Amino acid sequence: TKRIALVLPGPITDGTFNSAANKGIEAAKKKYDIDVVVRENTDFAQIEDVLRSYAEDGFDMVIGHGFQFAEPVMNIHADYPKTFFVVNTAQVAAEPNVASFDNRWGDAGYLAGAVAALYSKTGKIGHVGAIPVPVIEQYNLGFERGAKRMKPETQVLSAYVGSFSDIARGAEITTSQIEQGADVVTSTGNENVIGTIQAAQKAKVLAIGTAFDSAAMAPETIITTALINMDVNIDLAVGKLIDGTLKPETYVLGINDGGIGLAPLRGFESKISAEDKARIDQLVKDLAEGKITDLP
Amino acid sequence: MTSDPSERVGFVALQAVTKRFGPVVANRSVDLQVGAGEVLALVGENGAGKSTIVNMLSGLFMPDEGRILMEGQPVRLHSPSVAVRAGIGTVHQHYMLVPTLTALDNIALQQTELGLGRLDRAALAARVRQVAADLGFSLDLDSRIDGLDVAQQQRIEIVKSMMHAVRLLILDEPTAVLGADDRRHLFEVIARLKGQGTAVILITHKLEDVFAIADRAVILRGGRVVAASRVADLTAAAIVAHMVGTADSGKAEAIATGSHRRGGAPAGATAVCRVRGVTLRRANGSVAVSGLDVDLNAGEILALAGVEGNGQSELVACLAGMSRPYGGTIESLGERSDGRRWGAARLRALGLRHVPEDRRRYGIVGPMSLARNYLLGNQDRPAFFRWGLVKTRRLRDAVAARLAEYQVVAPGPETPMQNLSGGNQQKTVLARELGADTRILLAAHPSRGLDIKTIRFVHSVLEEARAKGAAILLQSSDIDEIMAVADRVIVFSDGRVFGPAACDTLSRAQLGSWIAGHQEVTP
Amino acid sequence: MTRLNRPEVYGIVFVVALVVGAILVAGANPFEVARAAVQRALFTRAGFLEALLRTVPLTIMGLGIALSFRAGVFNIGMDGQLIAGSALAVALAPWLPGGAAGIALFLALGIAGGAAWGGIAGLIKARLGGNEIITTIMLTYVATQLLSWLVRGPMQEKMRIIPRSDPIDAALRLPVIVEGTRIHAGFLVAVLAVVATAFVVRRGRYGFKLDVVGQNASAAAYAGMNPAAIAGMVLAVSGGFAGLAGAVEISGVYGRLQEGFAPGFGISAIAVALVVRLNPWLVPVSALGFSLLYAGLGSVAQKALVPFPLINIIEGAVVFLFLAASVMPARVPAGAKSDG
Amino acid sequence: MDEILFVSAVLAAGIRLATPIMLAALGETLGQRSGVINVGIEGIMLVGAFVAVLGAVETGSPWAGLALAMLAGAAMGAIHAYFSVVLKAEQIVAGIALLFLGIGLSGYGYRLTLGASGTAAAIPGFRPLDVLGLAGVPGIGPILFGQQALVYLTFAAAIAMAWMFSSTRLGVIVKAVGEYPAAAASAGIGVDRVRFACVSVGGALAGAGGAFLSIAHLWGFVEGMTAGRGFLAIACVVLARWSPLAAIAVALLFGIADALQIRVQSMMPGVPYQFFVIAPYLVAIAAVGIGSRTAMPAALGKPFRPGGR
Ligand SMILES: Nc1ncnc2c1ncn2[C@@H]1O[C@H](COP(=O)(O)OP(=O)(O)OP(=O)(O)O)[C@@H](O)[C@H]1O
Ligand SMILES: Nc1ncnc2c1ncn2[C@@H]1O[C@H](COP(=O)(O)OP(=O)(O)OP(=O)(O)O)[C@@H](O)[C@H]1O
Ligand SMILES: [Mg+2]
Ligand SMILES: [Mg+2]
Repeated sequence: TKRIALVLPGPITDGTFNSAANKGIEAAKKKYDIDVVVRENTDFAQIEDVLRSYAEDGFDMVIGHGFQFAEPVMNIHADYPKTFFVVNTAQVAAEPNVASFDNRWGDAGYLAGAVAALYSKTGKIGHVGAIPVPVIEQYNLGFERGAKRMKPETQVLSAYVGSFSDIARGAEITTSQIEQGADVVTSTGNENVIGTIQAAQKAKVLAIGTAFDSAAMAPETIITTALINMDVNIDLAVGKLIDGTLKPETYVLGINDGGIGLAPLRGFESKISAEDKARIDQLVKDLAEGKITDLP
Repeated sequence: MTSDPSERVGFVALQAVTKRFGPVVANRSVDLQVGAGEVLALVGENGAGKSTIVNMLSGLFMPDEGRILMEGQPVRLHSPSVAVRAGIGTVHQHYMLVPTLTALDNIALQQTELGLGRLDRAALAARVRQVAADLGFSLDLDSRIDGLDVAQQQRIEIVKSMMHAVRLLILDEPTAVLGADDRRHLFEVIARLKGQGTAVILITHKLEDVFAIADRAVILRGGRVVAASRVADLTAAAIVAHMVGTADSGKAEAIATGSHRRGGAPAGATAVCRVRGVTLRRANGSVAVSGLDVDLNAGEILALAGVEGNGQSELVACLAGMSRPYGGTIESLGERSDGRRWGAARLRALGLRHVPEDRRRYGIVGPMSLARNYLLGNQDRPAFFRWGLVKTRRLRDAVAARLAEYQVVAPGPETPMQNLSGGNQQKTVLARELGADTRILLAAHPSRGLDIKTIRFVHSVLEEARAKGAAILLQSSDIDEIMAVADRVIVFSDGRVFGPAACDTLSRAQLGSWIAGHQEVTP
Repeated sequence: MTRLNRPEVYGIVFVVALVVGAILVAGANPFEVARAAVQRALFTRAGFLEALLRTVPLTIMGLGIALSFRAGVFNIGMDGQLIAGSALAVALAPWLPGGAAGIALFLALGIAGGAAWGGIAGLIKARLGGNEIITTIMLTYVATQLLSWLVRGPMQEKMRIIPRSDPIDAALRLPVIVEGTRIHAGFLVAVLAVVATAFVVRRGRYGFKLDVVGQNASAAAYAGMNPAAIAGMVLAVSGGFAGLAGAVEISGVYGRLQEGFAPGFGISAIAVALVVRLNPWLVPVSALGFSLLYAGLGSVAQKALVPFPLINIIEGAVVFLFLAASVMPARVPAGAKSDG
Repeated sequence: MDEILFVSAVLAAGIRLATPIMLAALGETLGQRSGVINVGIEGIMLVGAFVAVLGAVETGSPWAGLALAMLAGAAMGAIHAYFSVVLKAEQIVAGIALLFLGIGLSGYGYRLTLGASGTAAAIPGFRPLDVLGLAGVPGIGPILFGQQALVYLTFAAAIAMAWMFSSTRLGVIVKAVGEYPAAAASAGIGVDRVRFACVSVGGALAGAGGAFLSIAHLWGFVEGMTAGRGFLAIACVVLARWSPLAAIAVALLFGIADALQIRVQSMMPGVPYQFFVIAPYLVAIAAVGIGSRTAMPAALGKPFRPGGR
């Protein structure tokens, strides 16, 4: 039995970032013979102590979920050679026991932007980020490029909440983008994402989910979701640990690894022309084949 | 209580009441009673336990031992509302009025029968005016309390306590803050109440109050009743003898009458403080005094008299460096009021001392020890500090010596100031401010709240300071005190200034009419 | 007094029942939870060292709170002052010499930055009478956002990937003083700060002035002090303590500027100082107590013995228990004593 | 964009953003006027937000959710009152403890109930009203006629509280208790009882503030969703100098400044967004600077001990 600790910066109920990691570990629990502990709401100041205490407790693998875990892991990993440290959504690696997993957030944003541009009637689309952490900035960039690829004249609005959890302000920022003419919106972060979806729902405009397939939350509103399968990272990391193939390197998961993806357009296929629908399918294919050159 | 000659059955009675505060026994097996239509004076030295009795009767404290009877029935006055409902009205010396509310709202506070809902202020005001008229008062009900002078506040307190059928009215040192007119007026009210069958307990340090209005007197010493007698059977000397516990009737006589020594105002006196064309404004912006010219001379006591609220407080605060005059200039100890360095700290460094009018507000820090209170105003004096740190032992020794000199009743320099009785707090302030190196002393009501023996002592200290060349400004509303110790007097009355005049040449009647605002003696 | 119907007892019973009930609902064993917390905090080296490490900033900040609260000035914004001090120190770090002098200057810059940030509120209070509760809360929000900008803008590391600054020079790092731990020389800084503050508060002229202003501002004016200036100044002083704590954390622990490295310390510091009634000698004890609490709760979280929010409940409950315990000795038979 | 529509949108959004702060600030005003500071209203708001959602889902009625949220808020207020009024413990520390307790209780409660299922339950939340059918009028329609019922109730509550302070004996009592409790006590008023009641009712209002967030402005609960609004409410109370109507105005100012920065932010993508986020806070600091000395209740934060002065 391997013992695995998953260290999260937020609560597992946030509906996005942290929930995703929790979902991944739950999935892994069912597949493998592992003992799992999930530590929530880890403040920056506590990270190092938390990592150390799991390592000292003899955990086989400690997963830090978020780029902020990278540095503390690098600081301490040498002291605990028996523990494998994995940083999720970051790109660091070190011999012998640090690996990282990341998703191609930019690609996800690219897909979202492309879809949004095609569904927009006003030619204006919006992205509401929580705080510009690296992955969110990547997504933001991809969103703009993807949109321009489909319709170069598309106007992309972008704004930040200043908080991962301020759902009310997230909703208001979204509302303001809608007032400015945006008719397809998306957002990244934690709880604030829920605010965006609700605002879109109330204003009866369209939204694109991120990370989780969130169609069920607002089936009339959510066209599709730019999937960022952070749960896959975790599942993968655990699997590699169990079969001994985990190496101290960075795994960046794109569409072909199931790291990102585009959820089905449930019920929304009919809202665009067959031609546009085909462009989306083609885009996904191009992405998988590595034919797109302006990815962030 | 066998020494009580009164045959009346007490309306309210304390039986063998003892109250302790930790090691301090504030009241020790006290027996006393007061009958309907009777005025009982409660006298005793500072810390004798008078206020403690008041507090028990008004429901603030419960006795530790003994019991309180009303009409012969034991009662438990465990909260102020119970006392109010029982018909006991109290005018505490420190008025229980909310400064930021209007007079009317302060009265409404106590009117439980009005419920919690909409306050019909017009109806209440009519009722209040009725009560006030019965007492012979006219009141300003719509002003905030913090804009009223003490006499007005006292009237509001009395009216407030009379809004319900009051059968016992307690007044704790009501005359300490009143001028002569207001005092006379208060006594008329008490007489009227007495005529209506109200029992009254009056606490006072002024023996003339006892003789003017009381039927009986109970004298406390060290928490015990040492005498209870009809006033008609007492003399001032006898009261003092009981109070201070001396058998020496000559000494008691001396304390009771005081001695008149005047020695200041040497010819060609040097002015240490010159006030020129000074205009003063009250906190609310109105002009209190304008164009004042006066000198404070070394070796002289200048009395500042007048009904409260005529600018005396503003002048003292200004002379103390706590503010600058609105117009004109002051030159004091070489500093000018329009100079950059003008301020309390600088003047204190130059030898100014100040006994403040409102002791609780300015003079003390209640929770701090007596020793630290002694540092107040002395915080920049090198004597008590080394490298910014207090020389603790030196301070403690100095304070212990001063407290002994002033006979402050306190366990020691580490006692919190707020544990002292009011009079002893005042003594502590005096001990602090009346130092040897004083060049100007601003003494605002220095004897307020003090027992008669201590007042004599304070007067002698003032005279000593004068002899050493201090210039003393004595703010007082007590004509006797002024006549007893001051060399010159200046009177503020309704924006006008009378004097300064030498006390030798001034009659009491003339002084009284100045205070009342008349130039000439009214026949 | 050993009567059991005292109100404190009801309070304690209520709080304990709440927590135990919540733990039982979660299907966990309250004793196991308690054991996990106590064991890690008190009986494991790592747990105790972790607590000790956190004690350093909490002590320094608690002292700053003690000073300002003694003067009746409610500095709620230490978190912002800490950020300002840290940011200033890190921003100017490249120009500092190495070695002891450099470290001293680094810490001094932390103090200066914190003092300046607190001083804004101080100036508004002294000059305009503006209430410090508002200004310090607001300035904290402002500092937080400015930090967010700094680590993504002008002060971001050279790679420009992660929102944080480049590390400060190794020569500016506080040395570890206990081999094999992370206990660094900031510990000595804290000890020094305690001694100095305690002397100032208990015996110093400045401490006396603060007390007078806090307990009776009118008396302070009467005595020749300038209460407004003193109140304004103490905001800068306590801001300096916050800045010092920030600089010590960076120089001693993190080595660079980033977001969220002292989460909620400003609020914790208030509790730390108030629980011991603003007595500087006891501030480190209280800070250690709170740090042990965090370490213990951290262990409960680490073991995931209960759902996470339950840990917040326990945290609140323990603070309530501290409080109930702190009022117990103060309560004596009614009327026997006033506030003294 | 058309200026009128822009202004109208900003104002409407400002009101939405301000309402939870207004409610919490009203509650805090009541408590502070009686002499008790409660820095834990953030925790109360969270509990209110959670209970409102739970109540609405369980009963199917947002009004029931609101009522339950207010009840829960009152209970939280009572805990604070017990420690700070009855036990006379440090009010600020008790508030901090209450904050943690509220964060924990709301999060834990959520996980035990609605959060357990993992999927969002359908929440019967409040919808904006259409008063007199005028909500659609361009410009003023959305502001005056198209708000949530709770918004109108909030203004009504503020007016009622202002009336209570100015015109009722209850108001006189509360002010006296916060200003000079010894005087109130000697007038026969149970100081501690009044304070207990004010803090509890204040808690109920803060609970309603939380409910607005979770069942009116948004539909749903997430942990920590108040995001510092409780602390803003405290700042509003102080800035408004303890007047309920001014507290409403100040909270509104905050909300409008926030709504404005949100909009300007996406218009000026070149400027770092943080500079916009701080705008409302800078407004508040400037307002403090302009506003002069405070009118703080003299006994604020000081426990009342009868007999001691
Ligand atoms: N609440 C209290 N706690 C402790 N000691 C007290 C308290 N109230 C009074 N005392 C002490 O009891 C004694 C009597 O005080 P009391 O206030 O009754 O004196 P008093 O006769 O009113 O004096 P004064 O003329 O100075 O006002 C004093 O020694 C005082 O210090
Ligand atoms: N040791 C003490 N601890 C707490 N409170 C005390 C102590 N001693 C006195 N007090 C309180 O302070 C009051 C001071 O009594 P004081 O005699 O000053 O009242 P007063 O006669 O109305 O005022 P004053 O004579 O000062 O003008 C006491 O009545 C008591 O309530
Ligand atoms: Mg007395
Ligand atoms: Mg007295």
